[in-house]
Amino acid sequence: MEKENSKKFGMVIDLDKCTGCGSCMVACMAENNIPFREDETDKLLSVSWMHVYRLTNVKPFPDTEECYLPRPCQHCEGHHGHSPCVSVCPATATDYDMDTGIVSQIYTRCFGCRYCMAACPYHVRQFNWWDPLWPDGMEKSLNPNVSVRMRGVVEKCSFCIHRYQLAKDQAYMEGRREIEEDEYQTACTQACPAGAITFGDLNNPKHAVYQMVKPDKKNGGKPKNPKAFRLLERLGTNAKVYYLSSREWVRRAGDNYLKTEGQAKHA
Amino acid sequence: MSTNEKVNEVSAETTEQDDSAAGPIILFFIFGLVVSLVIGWVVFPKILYSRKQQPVAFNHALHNELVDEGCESCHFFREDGSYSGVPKLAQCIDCHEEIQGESAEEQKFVEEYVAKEREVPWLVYSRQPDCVFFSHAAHVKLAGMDCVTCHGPIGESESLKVYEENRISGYSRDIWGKNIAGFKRNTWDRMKMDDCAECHRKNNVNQNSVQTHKGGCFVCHR
Amino acid sequence: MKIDRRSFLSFVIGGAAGTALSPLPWKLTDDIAIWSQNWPWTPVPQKGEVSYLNSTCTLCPGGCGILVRKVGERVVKLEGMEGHPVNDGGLCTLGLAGTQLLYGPTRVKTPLKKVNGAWRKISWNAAIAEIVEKLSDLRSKGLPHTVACISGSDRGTVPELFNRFLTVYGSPNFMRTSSIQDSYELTLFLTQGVRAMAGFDVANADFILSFGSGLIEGWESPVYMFRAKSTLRENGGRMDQIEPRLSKTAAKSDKWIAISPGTEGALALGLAHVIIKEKLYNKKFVDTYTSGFEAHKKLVIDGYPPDIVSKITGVDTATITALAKDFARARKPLAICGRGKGYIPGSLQEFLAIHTLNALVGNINQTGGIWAVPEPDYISWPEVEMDKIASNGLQQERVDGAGSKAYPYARYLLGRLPEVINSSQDSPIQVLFVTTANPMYAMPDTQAVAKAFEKIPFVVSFSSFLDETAVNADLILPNHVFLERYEDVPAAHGFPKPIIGLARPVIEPLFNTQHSGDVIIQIANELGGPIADAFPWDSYDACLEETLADKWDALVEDGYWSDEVFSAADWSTAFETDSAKFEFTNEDIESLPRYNPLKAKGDEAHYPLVLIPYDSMRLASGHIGSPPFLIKSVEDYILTANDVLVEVNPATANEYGLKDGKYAFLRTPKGNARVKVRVFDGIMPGLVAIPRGLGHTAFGRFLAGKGVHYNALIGPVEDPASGHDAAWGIRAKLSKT
Amino acid sequence: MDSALIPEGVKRCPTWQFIIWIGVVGAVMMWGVFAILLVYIKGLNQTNMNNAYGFALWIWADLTVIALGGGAFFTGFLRYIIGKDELKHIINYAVLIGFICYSSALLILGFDVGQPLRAWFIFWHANVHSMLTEVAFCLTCYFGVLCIEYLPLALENRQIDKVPFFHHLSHNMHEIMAVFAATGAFLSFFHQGSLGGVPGVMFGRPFGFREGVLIWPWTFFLFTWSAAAGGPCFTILITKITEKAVRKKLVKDNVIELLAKISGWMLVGYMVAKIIDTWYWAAFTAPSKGFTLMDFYANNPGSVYGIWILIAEIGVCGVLPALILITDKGRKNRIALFLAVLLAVLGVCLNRWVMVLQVLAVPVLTFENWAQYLPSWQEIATTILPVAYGIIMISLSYRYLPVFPQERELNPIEAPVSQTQEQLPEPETPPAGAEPEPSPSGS
Amino acid sequence: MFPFSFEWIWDMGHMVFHGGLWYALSIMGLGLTYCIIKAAVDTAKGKGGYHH
Repeated sequence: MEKENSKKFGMVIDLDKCTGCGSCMVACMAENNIPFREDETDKLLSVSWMHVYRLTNVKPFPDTEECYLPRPCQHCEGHHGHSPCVSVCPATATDYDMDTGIVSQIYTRCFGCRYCMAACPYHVRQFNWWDPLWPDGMEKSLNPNVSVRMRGVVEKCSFCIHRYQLAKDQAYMEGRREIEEDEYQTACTQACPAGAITFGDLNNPKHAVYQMVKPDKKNGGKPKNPKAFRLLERLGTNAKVYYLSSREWVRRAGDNYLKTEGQAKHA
Repeated sequence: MSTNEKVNEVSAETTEQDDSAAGPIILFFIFGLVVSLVIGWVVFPKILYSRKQQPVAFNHALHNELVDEGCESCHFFREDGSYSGVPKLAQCIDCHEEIQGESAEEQKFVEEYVAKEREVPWLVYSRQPDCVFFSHAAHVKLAGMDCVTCHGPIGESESLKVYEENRISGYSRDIWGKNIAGFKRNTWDRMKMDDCAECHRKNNVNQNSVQTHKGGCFVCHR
Repeated sequence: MKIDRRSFLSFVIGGAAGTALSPLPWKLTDDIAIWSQNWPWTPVPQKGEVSYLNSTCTLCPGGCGILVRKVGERVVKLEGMEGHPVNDGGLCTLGLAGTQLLYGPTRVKTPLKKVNGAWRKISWNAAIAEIVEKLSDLRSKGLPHTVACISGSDRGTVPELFNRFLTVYGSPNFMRTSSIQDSYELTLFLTQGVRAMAGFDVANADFILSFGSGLIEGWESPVYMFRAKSTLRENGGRMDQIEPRLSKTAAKSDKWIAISPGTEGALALGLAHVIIKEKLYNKKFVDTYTSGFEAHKKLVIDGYPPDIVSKITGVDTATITALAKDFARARKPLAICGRGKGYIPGSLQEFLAIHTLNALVGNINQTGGIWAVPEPDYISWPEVEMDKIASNGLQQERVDGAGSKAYPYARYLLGRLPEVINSSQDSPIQVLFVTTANPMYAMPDTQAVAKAFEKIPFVVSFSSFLDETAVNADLILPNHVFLERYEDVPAAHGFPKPIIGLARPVIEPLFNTQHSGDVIIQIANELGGPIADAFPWDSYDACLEETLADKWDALVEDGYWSDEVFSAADWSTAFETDSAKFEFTNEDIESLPRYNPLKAKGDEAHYPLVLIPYDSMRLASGHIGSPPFLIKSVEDYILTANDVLVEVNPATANEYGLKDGKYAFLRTPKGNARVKVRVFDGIMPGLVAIPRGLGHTAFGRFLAGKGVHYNALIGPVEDPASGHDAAWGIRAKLSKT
Repeated sequence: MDSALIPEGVKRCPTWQFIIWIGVVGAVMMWGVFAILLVYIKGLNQTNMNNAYGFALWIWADLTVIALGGGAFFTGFLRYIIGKDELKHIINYAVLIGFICYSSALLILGFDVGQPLRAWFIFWHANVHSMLTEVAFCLTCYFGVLCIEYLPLALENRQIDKVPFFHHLSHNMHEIMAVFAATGAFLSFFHQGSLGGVPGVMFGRPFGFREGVLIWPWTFFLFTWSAAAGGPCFTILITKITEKAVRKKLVKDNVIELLAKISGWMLVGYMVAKIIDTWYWAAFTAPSKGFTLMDFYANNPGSVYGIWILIAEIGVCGVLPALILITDKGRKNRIALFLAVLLAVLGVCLNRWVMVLQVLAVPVLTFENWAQYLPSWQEIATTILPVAYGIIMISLSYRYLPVFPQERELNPIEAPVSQTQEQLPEPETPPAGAEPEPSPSGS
Repeated sequence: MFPFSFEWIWDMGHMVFHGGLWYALSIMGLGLTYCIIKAAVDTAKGKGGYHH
């Protein structure tokens, strides 16, 4: 299915560096015209493409440890693009692109059945329960490169696909067909003050993301780097967001294990 | 008439219906059919679209003769690969700081807009909705297509046609196409998603979708 | 032919068939669907030419370079400037949400005057005329010293213009809002004899020992600290966090050492005890470049052995010993202090104790150490010529007592102001200017502050936003926001090198606002005489360009100017004390009260718990209120609906019958509030932690009314050594509702 | 007043009583309509659904009414394809119940989506790989079949039947009903199954996910099977309730018992399959994803999703009714029969509840918690609406159409069909308590 | 739904799925049409009542 020179954009998030500061979330909101309401404390009603989770080792004081885990759309490949959400959409409003590996979401096609939300184990898909409204004048800060979603549709992180589109335009203008690694970076990657997020083409051995996790193509994209893991790898989602952590309990929190299973199952 | 009588016989036994013949019934059917067809095909399109005049009657043909680089003289690419679209007043001012010729429209343009530094509220026939990402660079710079393929021979027009706006959707009629049934003859007659997809399919451009094996969504959407 | 039921039915059926065969139903269905895709109330952002402009963020003292993305004439996004020495492309939550401040609904759109408690629009000329009249009046009465100014900073051209104005007008009462800057300045002054800013070369250290500093909660220059922390980790460096609560910084450290709040100084002395006793200190530095070591040695050896320190701090002796050894043996160990974001100054003795650890390991003015960065000196305006009234006014003692006999070393003591005003019959301040500060929110004991401000007859706010102070002012002269104005950003707090940033207008001012610099120049001109003469510039912009002189072009070009080759002074020349050495102790220090952990206010019997605040990067806690995106990013275990969650240890929760997620009453000697409880393993028993940055009463519906304001629950605790507020908490009681 | 519309040879309650009854139920329905309008105008924020519970009460109601409406297709299948001729005495009612269930399901789907104005995209832009697409197509088509099946009954109304065209139409449709029933059975098999496929294919949700054959997870077959088993039980249940309400025997016992027997054996088969499925899922499928059975049932607040659900579904509402229904004694005992069909119906409801809501409630990411949900009044009102609508449809159909072919035989009227019928107070669907006087024609 | 819609492809999935769909729809459509025409003819012929 994959073509010769197709790309597979993916992300590596170093949880040792991530400080949970929330810059990725806010950068994403500002870049992608995420609406906001007076009360956004019910996170299950709030739209935020990037969400930072707090993980804990569940030990009492003073052995408590915490880790912060930013979670964009995992852009699952599943097997041959069969991500959990794509195949369930009845109206073909979401799709897997073999050239980029990005799971698209077309808001104007979506009619809000929410099957994809039910299918996604990462909760990356969020519904527009309300009309997105901006206080008078604030709509001036909207980014014209990202369409504003209407009430009643599902939305999710797009890996800032508009930046890819714009980068390609620039390349075409300069007579190039291909773009460089640094020409297409997501807003969260760019904003992260700790430099915890790396973005690039997982098919390209020259790209940093490839070098950081060394995805094993023969083994469903599993990382060869022992510090790397993906969320819920055992479900077969074949996600394109990798996490790095030097802490065993953090890596183990990335997936479900039976009590009988050993400590180093993820490797 | 014999069949009618039989009907009457039966109905006379079982119902209190008025007597009537099948002929008139069919006539009524045809009458209803014709009226609704006329409404649907002729009246409805007239009601559906509002007709708007462009603020200034622009003469593409005339301008085309005077510029060196064809369409791109005014509808140009920016350095970052984005496309400027309809020219802003700043561009027009380069030549029209003062009235050049004797056209009344030009005079109106200079007095109403240039002098008052007001942008001209052009109505754009090819305006696509917000969800569409259309890369002029990919089509013109990379694929080397000409403007006519999508926009038609607008460069040769001497005046701007009436802008017809769909009262419900707000789209220009040119998106759906002049033909209310949605048929088209030329590549530029319609600008719906299927028209983009058709050309992409023919040229095997970005046929990356896992679902449809056709164009990936994020090629044209955002 | 009769039209009966049947023929009508036939007509209808024919009509239905015809309609189905016409485009009408199908086109309508499609168009209605398209309408739903383009609902007119869903905004469509206007397209336009994209441009990027360099500028500097002024929302906090961090001094990050920003790249402003514009589409046509709209500001669409703020991004970090790549290659900028401070933030190199990264940006914090507040900076990223900056466009919401520009376009947000809390802007003050025109000068406002309070008439009978209600705001009235007023013209700029009228507003300035009113101020001029008041000022002339006071001056003619010989009371120029009753005019004061509270400013968020005392560096850079705008604060200097305010300061200059006060000076030539005749008032010594220019006040800077207090922060750990004050404490570090004092510390450096007392031990090294320099008036300098503390810079921290975190990136090149290999062991950061942080005494509660929120390195990733917004301490000093937030993005620089984030980056430095990542570099530290990349280089294999270690960081230990000493803090009563598992803050994000603690969580991201290699080791979290929980400590009884307020006893950090004692721990530092305890560490010094082990280091000295084990002779692990840097002999070369201590022997050659320091003085007072023996006295200091005696102090820590006698007074702070690990077992005693353990009792004071709650940290066990093994940890103390091991920590001291690890610290001393590290190649580039660096001890830092100033809790959370560092917005509260803290105890001077604590700062001294912790700073002397750096001296023991000789990591002063070294790579990976603490640097004394010279204060910016690019402003060299001609001396002011004062008339007699001004000279007399300046002879008066400062109203906050800074520099007086009682507080000889402090430059500004804004924290004392409310008490001074409240304890006098008539307010010693008649006119107060407030610029880039929001004291009515940011100062402890909100009620006392409000009472004091109430007593000041005329308060002028220069705020761009309707913040708490502006709401309670008599006149608002709205400044442009940072995206609409020029301003120099003279330094990045905590950054180890001199750097000047330039904030610049990327957009025409949206509203009828004016640059505060211009307003001051105009007021000065209207007042005439020597005051006008001191302000010879046509406009603020002209003043700025002239001031920055040779740096101007670089600033406009790059957005910043930095001294790349700067390195802190060599040990042999670095210390400007009497001994020309680093002084562990000296007469001045000896004259100060001895180290003694400052107690939290309140009596233990009534208030069995201790309330401490904490900072979060997702909550702006300075003079800017959190814009909607920031509040949106706040975790649901901090804020739920309008209720703030306070953290307590499970043991404490058990003891007082508190349940996770349930309401409770929080009482302190200063106030009380209804809160929700979050049972949290990451906090010491006996404590209650509450986030800073909530409980706003101003800043509009996206912020006001959310959560509880920490400053309403606490009062200042005066540090006997410096006069600054050193409160780190207050005694509290938490009970079921 | 409306005596001309009432079928010959049967007695019905007086018009005023009927109008009051319809008025009361209609008021409940209007409450639901009001809630629907709110949802349409203001959006789905009127519900308590959230990003964790994208599917909630409505989808449960949807799956449930479709499963329970399964009586229509399965009875039709038995009657027309298998040739169980006795069932012609209950097929009308089964079709009516099916019609109500499916129209309700479509209505619910109509307001459950976020963008009702473009809900037709599901057809136009169909993604054939989606179970929901399959559901939508088959559901709509099968609803068409049900309309076709219900139409002849409606045309048999005394007055409509007088029109020769309608009379002939009704007759001709009856003639080829087997073709429609077969199509209906085919469609039903697929959409019941596809509804089962909805959770079954969600490989990101280990609680719902099942392995299977080709594109179909086991839940596909289990749903079809349970609908075939539970649907007729629902038909029996509603028939029994209707008989109680009108205090008349409407269907002969042998018909009911035949249907009950078949349901019983279907239920036995379903239970065997369900137990094997549950075992395989607990022993192999879930552990391969890192879950044990109790991970799905333990540690949730208030044990809302405790292991009791599984016990209730399989034991109390599965095996027990199956055992009652396959024994002669059980079927003959009126109380046991009633209890058995009621339990079987509850079992189906519970199964659908679990397969919609618990799938979403179980935390999959290790650092998430059980999601909780309580429906808003708007959701409850709109979910009650189909019940009210169903009662109205049954009341109208019962009053004006010859729904029960055996009614005349079982409830002979002495007096000739004339004015007297109108004067006699005749009980209608309202519960017994609402009856002004005992029915003279109870069996 | 139709071969001219964007999502349509001539593959197994579509042929089976839409094959089934159109098959069912045609049976329903044809059956209904048959009934209506036959009823019209019967009415015209004036057939008497049936009893079922």
